[in-house]
Amino acid sequence: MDLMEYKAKELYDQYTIPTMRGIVIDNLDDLESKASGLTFPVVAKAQVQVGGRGKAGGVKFADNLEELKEVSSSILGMDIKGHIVKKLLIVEKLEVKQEWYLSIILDRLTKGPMVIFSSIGGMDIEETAKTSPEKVLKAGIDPLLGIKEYLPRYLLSKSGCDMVYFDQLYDLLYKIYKMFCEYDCTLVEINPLVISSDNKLVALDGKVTVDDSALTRQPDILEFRESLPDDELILEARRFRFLYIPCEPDGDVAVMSNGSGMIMSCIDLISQKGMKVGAALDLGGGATADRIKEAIRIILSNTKIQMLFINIFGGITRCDEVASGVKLAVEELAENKLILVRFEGTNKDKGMEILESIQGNVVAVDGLREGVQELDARKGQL
Amino acid sequence: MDLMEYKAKELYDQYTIPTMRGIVIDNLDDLESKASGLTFPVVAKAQVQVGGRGKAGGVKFADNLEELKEVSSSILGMDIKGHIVKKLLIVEKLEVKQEWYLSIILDRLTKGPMVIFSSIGGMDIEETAKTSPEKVLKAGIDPLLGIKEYLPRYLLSKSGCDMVYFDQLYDLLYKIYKMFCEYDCTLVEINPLVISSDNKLVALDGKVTVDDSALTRQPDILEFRESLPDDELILEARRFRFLYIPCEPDGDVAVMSNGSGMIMSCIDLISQKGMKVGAALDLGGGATADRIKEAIRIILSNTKIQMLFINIFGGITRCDEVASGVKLAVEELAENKLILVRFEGTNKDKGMEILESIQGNVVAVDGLREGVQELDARKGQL
Amino acid sequence: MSILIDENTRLIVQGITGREGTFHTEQMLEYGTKVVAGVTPGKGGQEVLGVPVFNTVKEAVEATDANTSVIFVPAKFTAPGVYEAMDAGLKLVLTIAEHVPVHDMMNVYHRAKKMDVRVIGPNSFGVISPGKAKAGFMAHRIFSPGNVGIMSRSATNCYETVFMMTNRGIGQSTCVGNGGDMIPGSTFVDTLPLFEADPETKVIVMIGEIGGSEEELAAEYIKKYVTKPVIALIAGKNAPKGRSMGHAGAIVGADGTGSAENKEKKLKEAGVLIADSTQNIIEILETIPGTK
Amino acid sequence: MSILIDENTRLIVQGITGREGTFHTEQMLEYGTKVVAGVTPGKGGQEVLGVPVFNTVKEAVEATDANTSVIFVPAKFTAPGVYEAMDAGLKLVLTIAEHVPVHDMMNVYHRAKKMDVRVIGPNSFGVISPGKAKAGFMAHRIFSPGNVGIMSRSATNCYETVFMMTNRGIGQSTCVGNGGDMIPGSTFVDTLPLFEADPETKVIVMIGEIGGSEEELAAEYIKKYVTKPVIALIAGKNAPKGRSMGHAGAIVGADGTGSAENKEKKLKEAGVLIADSTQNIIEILETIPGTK
Repeated sequence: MDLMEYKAKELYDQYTIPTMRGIVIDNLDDLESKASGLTFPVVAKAQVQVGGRGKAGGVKFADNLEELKEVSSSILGMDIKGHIVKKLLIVEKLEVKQEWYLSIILDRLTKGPMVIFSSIGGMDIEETAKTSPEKVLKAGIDPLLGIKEYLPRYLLSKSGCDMVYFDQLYDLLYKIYKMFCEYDCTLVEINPLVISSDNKLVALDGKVTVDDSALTRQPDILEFRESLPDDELILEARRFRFLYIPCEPDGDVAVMSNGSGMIMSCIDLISQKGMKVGAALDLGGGATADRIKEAIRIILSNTKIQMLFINIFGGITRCDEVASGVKLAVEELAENKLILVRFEGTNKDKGMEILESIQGNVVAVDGLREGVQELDARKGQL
Repeated sequence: MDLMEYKAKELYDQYTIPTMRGIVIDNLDDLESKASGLTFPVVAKAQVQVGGRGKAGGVKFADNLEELKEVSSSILGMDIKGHIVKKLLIVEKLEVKQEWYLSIILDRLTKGPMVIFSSIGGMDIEETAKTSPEKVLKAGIDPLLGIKEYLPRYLLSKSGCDMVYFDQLYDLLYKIYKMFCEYDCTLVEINPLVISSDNKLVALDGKVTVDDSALTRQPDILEFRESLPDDELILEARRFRFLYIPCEPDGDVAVMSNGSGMIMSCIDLISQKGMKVGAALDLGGGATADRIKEAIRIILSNTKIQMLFINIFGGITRCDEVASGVKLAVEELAENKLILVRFEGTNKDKGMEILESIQGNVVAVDGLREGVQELDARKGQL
Repeated sequence: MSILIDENTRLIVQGITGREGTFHTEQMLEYGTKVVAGVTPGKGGQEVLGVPVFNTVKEAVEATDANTSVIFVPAKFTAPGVYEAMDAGLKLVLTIAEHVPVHDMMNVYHRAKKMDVRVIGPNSFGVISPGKAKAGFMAHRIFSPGNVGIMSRSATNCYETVFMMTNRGIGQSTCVGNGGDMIPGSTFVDTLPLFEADPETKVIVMIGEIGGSEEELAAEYIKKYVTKPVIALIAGKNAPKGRSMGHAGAIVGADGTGSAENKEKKLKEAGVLIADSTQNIIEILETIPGTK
Repeated sequence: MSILIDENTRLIVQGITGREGTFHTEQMLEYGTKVVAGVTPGKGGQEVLGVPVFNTVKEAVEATDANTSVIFVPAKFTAPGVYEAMDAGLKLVLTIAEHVPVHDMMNVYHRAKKMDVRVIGPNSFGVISPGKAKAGFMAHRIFSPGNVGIMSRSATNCYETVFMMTNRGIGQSTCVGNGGDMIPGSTFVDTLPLFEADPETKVIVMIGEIGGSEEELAAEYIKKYVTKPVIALIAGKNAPKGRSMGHAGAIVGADGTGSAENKEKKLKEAGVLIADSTQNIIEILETIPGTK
């Protein structure tokens, strides 16, 4: 999961990575007291989990408290691409001599951490890689070895930067790599990494991504995630250990299955027919009747959805359980949306019997492609 | 270098490895005040760098202060195999349920740390390995991985020990391995590792060997070494960065060379002829006249030595420097011991000229085997 | 023959006394797999379904000459379990758990490569050589012996494919679950040489998906070294961009890396037959003579 | 041919701007060795004897296609230097320094094995293939081209042997200084396969000494795989027991492990010809037809 800038800054501070002094506010009442320790000018930055906040007016400067109040009130509550600004990070402005780029990513190709460094910072690194590929240095880190001092030396020397920054860069790399490992990060990015007028390296912005699978051992990141405004259905699904995936905003077909590979296959086949999938739900393991019922309830509470394709395949899945779940859902919800069910597994015949007994818009199909053909045949009929 | 037990105990205490409470004294005046915190009975152990102190009367028990004074005065100053007891370690006596053996060695075969564990402790592990090989467990540690919890589990389980000690053994292994790495040890041995009557693992004796090459980064061990009574000639040689090696106590031939391989070859050839080498000196690199002179002075101050074989071989050694060094030594020392010189290198002719000019018992030989033959021919002539 | 596991496999189940471990041990035994030992710390000396349980993998190996381990423990104990198995000298270790932290697998991956150990998974159903042995939790009834080798990032897509194959009389030499994680212990390029060398395997089916570069690397390898026909499916063409599809590995970068288009392009260039659905895999298989 | 280094060696000198580094670079260049780059942090951009100096090994490799490195830095910087060379992709790294802490070499050894890097030394004179190239500090004038391969734990015993060989008209294919430390990067068993495979090498001379088990392991290997005649000398038969002979590796345990007797016994059983002195090596060499 991606951390917001203010949370990344919190981690940087924890690892004594040099950043600008700053405060976080979520309402204007706090502003004056919290800002009392800051030296103006400052910059106020909207905290949202979406890019392009600058262009949207979410980043503004202030030379004094009055101006700060003004810009803060204009940014807090602002809607940036559908994300409401609930938090504002206010940091002291810095006299900048030069902007670099520095990140550590978990590289899928080498299957290890990789440092990316550029003496051109402040812009999209992908852009720099296209326009000036020789300016983007990449160097793998062997996780069994960690950061050795020849790494920062190589980065500075190869990119023609002044070796005078060696100690600072080594220290910085050491710290962000430590954080990368200890916080189960897949990305720690400092862009720009700036040189201040007094020749100090300072992290002026921070982007951190933490591995979702590791959140159980990262309690403070888990807490941060809980605090985030997220799609209500995602949260609701998470409570049942389902994965709810929003797809096309105007899609009217939903897919439910017990494995992400199968979900992708379903979406592909449905899309091939020109239909649009609006949401998908991965049940994970343990498809009991109760869980099936809850899953159907959650996905159908997306009002755009008109047709639901349930596709469950697994040698140890009991089809009668699945069918009973569908029956429970249809009876409780009393909605007339179309539910197509395809399953393979133990007790398939018994499951089919149960499906046939349901009073509602439920259709049993045999096979994945057959199911999609049926969806295609029925689209627009509701 | 081998640490004495009291120094090993100091390290154990530093790593919170459980040991018995104790004190170290080097004179009887301190005894009463230092012993005031101890609970009797106690055991007093002579601190010497030689085995077999128990049989020699260097380990004694005391039930009260009076007895302690008595045994302390009998042990301090005692001569154990030529080693005078200068320090006494006094520790509280422990009610022992069982004795185990535990060590980490740097194993030359696997070229990594190896744990040795036995449920039979308190005796020579080599002996146990002979009599009950199945009771001695060995398990390598990959230095890139360190101690994992399956290691102590394996040791206990495989040797049929009670798993109730798992946590304590894991903790202990973790600590001694940390010490092994941080103190550049080639051996950390706890024998016996005992189980007290209240089921605690306690290190009752400690043997630690530290890599000589690492002493420059182990200042406290270096300081300990400086404090040791050692052969005067070894210390004197060390000041000039020479290595002085005492060999046969009654040997009358000395060998000096600029490499340990060559020294071993010389000793082998001389021994083949039935002569006995009393000492050897490795000059290391940089054979200047001054250093050669000092080396000759040091080795000839061993009064048993009657003949010195100087054998210097190296393409970049200047033979005239070597010869000048010999000349200086002979003139200054004015001893009439035989000095045989063999060298190969630059300016050999010039060197030979200088050797010929020396007024003294100096003979030049051409070749290693020739030198040894010459020694053989002249033995008993002095 | 077959690859990775067969009648000579002597399997350890790490976590054998757990609910999942016991259940699947029963399944594996029923299938004829030689499960020779189980490992659960603190349960050494017990038996599960007649299989002796040890406190450590090393003891299990010493006592039973086991050569393979399958790890049925929760995600957070998976990496320590793999380390223990590797350190006990095993050269094939299968991991099953979902949601193993990617840093754990990164460290396991690098260590395994350097110790010459093959790790399969995590987030994998395991490996099955139909009619010979299975190590994992796959529903073995749908599999049948034959000459098609399958390797898959997705369990469900593999099941679906195998189900249809078996229904049409086409069997499998070995099915390998590479798993859906971002850093799997083994990827297609690790498995391809085995299938290429296996005389029993005539056709190779590769079930990939969006995200990562495993299919691109496989394409390069196939171009150079693989002489057998290869059929590939890339799932997730229409998955929403930038969103993880549950498989941590199935995510397309903002810059388009890991897209199905690129993968299919590279595979086509390597002479691989592209299937557009699991059913299409079977249709293509039926056009290849000698497939059975 | 020859082993490890030859006219195709493109050598980096780590620590080239130091006193030793510069002196021996001059010697190596004079011998005809292709020293293509030097590395000294902070001295990048300079030149030493016409050789370009870089700040890091990686830059040196990128700029010059170097394939080997020899490290002339003090003991405490030796391990970091090896790590840097390995990480820059070099597969042959020679270390010279004496008194490198044994824990440093232990870590280097394990890492190098796992990265498939050959480390020679420390406490070694390096490697020379007479007439082709030298990497190290050996006095090259005493060497001469020929067909005897030498590997030695001791520099001085090797020099003495080579000196006498050259005087008697017997040359060397390659001489490898394994070094006298307790944990050398490469041991006899690592070098034996290369000599066995080298068509130019007709006879192998192994100069061992007391301590450790390298000679015993070599004996096992020779018995199984080596067809060429091997002559061995074990120095230190009469060295005082339990005392380090300067070579940290040359020490006999209290239990007799590492004794010359055991080594000679094992080597004899493997068909190795035992020399009792350096001069005896030459005497034996002269009995082997075709030695030159």
